[in-house]
Amino acid sequence: MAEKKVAKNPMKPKKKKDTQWTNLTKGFIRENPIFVFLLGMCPALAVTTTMETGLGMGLLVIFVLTSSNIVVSLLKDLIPKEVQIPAYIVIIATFVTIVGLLTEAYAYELHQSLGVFIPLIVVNCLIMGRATSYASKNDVKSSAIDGFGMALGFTGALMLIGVTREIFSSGAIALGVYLPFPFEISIINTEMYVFNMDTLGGPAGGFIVIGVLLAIFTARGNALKRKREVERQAWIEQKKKEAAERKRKKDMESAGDAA
Amino acid sequence: MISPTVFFVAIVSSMLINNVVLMRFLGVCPFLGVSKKTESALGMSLAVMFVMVISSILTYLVYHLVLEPFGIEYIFIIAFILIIASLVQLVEMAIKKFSKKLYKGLGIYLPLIVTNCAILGVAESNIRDGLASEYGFGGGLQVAIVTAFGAALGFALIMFAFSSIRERLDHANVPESWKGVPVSLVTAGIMALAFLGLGGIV
Amino acid sequence: MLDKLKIALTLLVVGAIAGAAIVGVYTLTEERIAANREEAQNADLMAIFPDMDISKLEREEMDLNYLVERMTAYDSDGNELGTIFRGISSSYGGDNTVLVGVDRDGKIVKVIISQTSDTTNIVRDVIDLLDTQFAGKNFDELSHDAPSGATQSYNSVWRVVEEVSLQIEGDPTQEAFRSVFEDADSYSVVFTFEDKAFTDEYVIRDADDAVLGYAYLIEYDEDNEVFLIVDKDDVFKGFVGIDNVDSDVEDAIVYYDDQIDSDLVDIMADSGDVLEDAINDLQPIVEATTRIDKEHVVRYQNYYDDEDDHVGYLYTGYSSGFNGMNVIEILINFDGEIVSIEVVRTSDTPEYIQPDVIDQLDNLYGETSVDGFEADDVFAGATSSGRSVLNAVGAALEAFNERDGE
Amino acid sequence: MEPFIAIITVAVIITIYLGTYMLNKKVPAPYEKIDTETCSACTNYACGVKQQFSEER
Repeated sequence: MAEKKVAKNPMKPKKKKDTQWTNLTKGFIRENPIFVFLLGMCPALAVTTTMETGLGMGLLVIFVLTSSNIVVSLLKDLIPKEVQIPAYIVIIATFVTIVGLLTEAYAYELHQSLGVFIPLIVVNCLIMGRATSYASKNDVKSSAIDGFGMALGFTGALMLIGVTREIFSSGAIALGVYLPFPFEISIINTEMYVFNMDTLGGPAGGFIVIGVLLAIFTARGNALKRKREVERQAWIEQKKKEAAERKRKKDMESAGDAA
Repeated sequence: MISPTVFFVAIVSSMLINNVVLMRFLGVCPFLGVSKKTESALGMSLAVMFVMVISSILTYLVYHLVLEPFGIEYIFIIAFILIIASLVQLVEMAIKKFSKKLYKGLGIYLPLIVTNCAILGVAESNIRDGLASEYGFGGGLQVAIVTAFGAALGFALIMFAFSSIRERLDHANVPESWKGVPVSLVTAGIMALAFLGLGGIV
Repeated sequence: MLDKLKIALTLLVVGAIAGAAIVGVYTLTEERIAANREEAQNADLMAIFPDMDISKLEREEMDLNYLVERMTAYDSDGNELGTIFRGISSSYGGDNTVLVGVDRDGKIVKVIISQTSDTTNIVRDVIDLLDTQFAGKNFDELSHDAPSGATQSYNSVWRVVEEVSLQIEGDPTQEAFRSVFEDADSYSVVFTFEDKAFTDEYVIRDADDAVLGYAYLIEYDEDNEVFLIVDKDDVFKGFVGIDNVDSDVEDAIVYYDDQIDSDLVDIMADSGDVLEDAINDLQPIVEATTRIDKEHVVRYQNYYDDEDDHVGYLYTGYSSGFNGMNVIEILINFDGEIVSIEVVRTSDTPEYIQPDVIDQLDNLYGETSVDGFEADDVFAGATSSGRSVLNAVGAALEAFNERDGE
Repeated sequence: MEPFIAIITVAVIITIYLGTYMLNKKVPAPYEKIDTETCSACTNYACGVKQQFSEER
C-alpha cells in the first residue's frame, strides 16, 4: 500500500484520463491472463504448437469472452444472485457451442487442429472469471471492452508462445494453413541448427517454453519494481533535500526579516 | 464380449501413454494450482477420480441414449458441462450430509472440478475418438469406464509425483525470477519428456 | 416460493433462448459443416492423385479383414489414374484409417494415415516414414521396418498395405488354383486333417459358387508348399507349388505331369513302384486316394442368411455312395432341425441320384433325427446313394447334439 | 421437430442442474475451518469456496 502511494507521485504525474483505454489495455501486460494470472493454461499448452493455432484459439476466445461479458452484463439485474453461476455456465456454454459450429463451418482446418479444446473453452477459468468478477458488476460498454481487452491479452500470450515454439521447432512461421486466409505462405525460413528443436513442438516443449517466458515476465516485473524502488528512493532523497533547502531558505529569510 | 486385453490397453494408454496432464494438457489448472502440498494433491486426485468415472458413465449414456437417437449431437457441449456440474453438486451434497470427515478432505476441491478440463475432455474423447467409440453401445460403455478410471489414475500419479517434486523445489535455491510457477513448469516439461518415452510400450 | 419460481423461470428462459440460439446457428451451418467434412475426406484422396476429378471417382465397398473401400480414380478426361484403397486397422489409441493409392502399373503412389486416434508425436514418426517406405515402390520391394517406439501405429498401416498387396498382386493361393481352373473365383478351407500328409482341404468354386474342384495343401517345410489338385470328379489335375519348391519336389511334379487328367485311383495303381522308390515326398497322393474310405462329418461353420443373421450351422459330410465319395452339406438351425440338405459333390450316376435321392431330400427337412428313416423307404431306387446321404445327415445331427450338449 | 427436442433437452438439463444447485445450497457446509492455505495458489474464479471467503472478508 505504502509503495503504491509513493510510487504514484514520481511515476504518474498526470491523472489517468481515458479509463476505457486502460480498461482495454490492462489485460495486455499488467493483468495478462496467462503470464500474470495463470488462467487458461490448458489451451496455452495444447494449441500453441504453431502461431496460427494459437491465434485461432485466441480469436475464438475473443468472440466468446466479449459476447458472454456483454450478455452477462445485460442480464445482471435479471439473474438472481443465487443462480449466478448456473446462469453463467449456460450462457458461456451456449456461446462456445455456437463458436464451435461456426468454426467447423467456416474454418474447418482450425476446428480439426483445435479438436477437444474448442468445447473446453467452456471450462476456461478466464471466461467464468471475467463474468463473475467484472461483467456482473459493470455496465455493458465497459464489460465488452474488458472482455475484448482481456481476450486480446490472452491471444497475444498464445501467439507469443506459439511463435516461440514454432520458430524453434521448425525454423519458420507458417500462415494460412489453419486459418482461412486467402494465401498460404511461410516466413522467416531459417535453416540454422538451433531452429530444429523438435521437442519444443511436442508436449514437453509447451511446458518448457511457457516456463521460460513466465520467468522472463517475472524478471521484467522484478526489474521494474527495483527500478521504481530506486527512483522512489531518489525522489525521496530529492524531496528531502528540497525540503531542507526550503527550510534553510526560510530560516535565512526569517533571519533576514528578523535582522 | 470384449477381451481383457482391450481393457488393459485402455487403462495403460489412458494412464501413461496419453496421460491427461502431460500429453493431452487437460487439467493443467489444478495441476499447477493444487500441487503445492502432497496432501492436497491427493485430495484433489481422489475427488477427480470419483467424478471422472461417474461423469463418463452419465455423459456416455446421455449421448448415446438421448442426443444421438434424436440427431442433436451438436448440443453436447452444453449438455455435458451441465451434467458434470449437476453431478458435482449432487456429490458435494451427499458428502456434506453423510460424512463430515470426507467433506473436510475433499469438499474444498469439488467446486473446482466443474472447471477441470480433464473431466470434460475425457467425456468428450469417449464419445468421439477414443477407444470406447470403436465398440458397440455396451462394450463402449465398459471401455469408457475403464478409460476414465485409467485417466484419473494417470492424473493422480502425476499430481502426486509433481507435488512431491514441488515440495522439494520450495527449499531449493532457484534464481529469483524462476521461483514458483516458472520452475515448476520447466519441471513438468522434463516430466513430459520422460513420459514421451512410454509411447511405444503397448 | 414465488422467489424460487421466479428463479426457475428466469433460468428456464435463459436456457430456452440458449437452446434456440444453438439450434439457429446449427441450422445455418449444418450444410456447410457436412460439406466440409466430406471435403476433408476427399482432401486426402486428392493428395494421392492430384489430377483426380473427384466427381468421377468410382467407389466400391469391400468387406475384407481391413479394407473397407476400393475407389477407382479418373482424371477430368476420363483416363484411369489408379486405385485407392481405404483400410481401417487398430492401433493402441484406437483405429487408424489408412489410404493406399496404387497406380495402374501396380506401384504404390502414396500411403496416407487419414484418421488416427494415436498420440500425435508418435504418429508423426510413422508419417515421416511413409513416403520413404512405400511411395513409388512395387509391392514386392517392400520391407517391414517398424520405427522404434511406434510399432503399433506402424503395424496398423502395414496390415492394410499387405492386404492391398493381395488385391493388386493377387493372392498366391488363388493364383495357384487359377492356373488349373481358369474360372476359379473363390476358395475356402473345408476341412483340416491332422493325421494325413496334407493339412487342409480346400474347395474351389467359380463365380456362380459351383464347385470346380478340391485342393490338398501339402507343407513339406516352411518354404515348401504344394497343392495337390483334383477336380470335382476326383480326376487328378496336377501339383501346383505356391512357394519356392525344392528341386526334388519339382521333379516329382514334373513326373506327375504325364498323369494329369487320369483318375486318382488309377495313378495309384500305376505308380506304386515309383512312389516306393524315389518319391516319398508325394506320399500324400496315396492318402488323397484313400481319404474316401473315411465317412465323417467335417467341422461345422456358422451359417448366415442373406441379411447376415446367424441362423444355424452348416455341416459338411463325407460319405461313400455307390461309386465313390459323396459330399453333403447339411444346414441345421439352433433347434437341431434340418433346414436343408444339399449334395454338393457325388461320384454316383446322375440318372439315379438326381430323381431318387436329391429330389427326395425335402422329406427330411424339419426333422431332428433320422432314426425313423430307412434308406429303402425314402430313396427307393438308389438305396446305397440314399444310405450314404442318410449316414452323413445322421452324423451331422450327432455332431450337432454333441456340440449342443457341451 | 428436432429443434424442439434440442431446446427441450437443454431446458430439462438446465432444470436438473438448477435443482441440484439449489438443493446443494440449502445443505449447510459442516466445516468449521477450511484451510485456505491449500487454496491460495488456485486461480480459479469459479471456485465456490473461494467466493464465499471473499464475500465474508
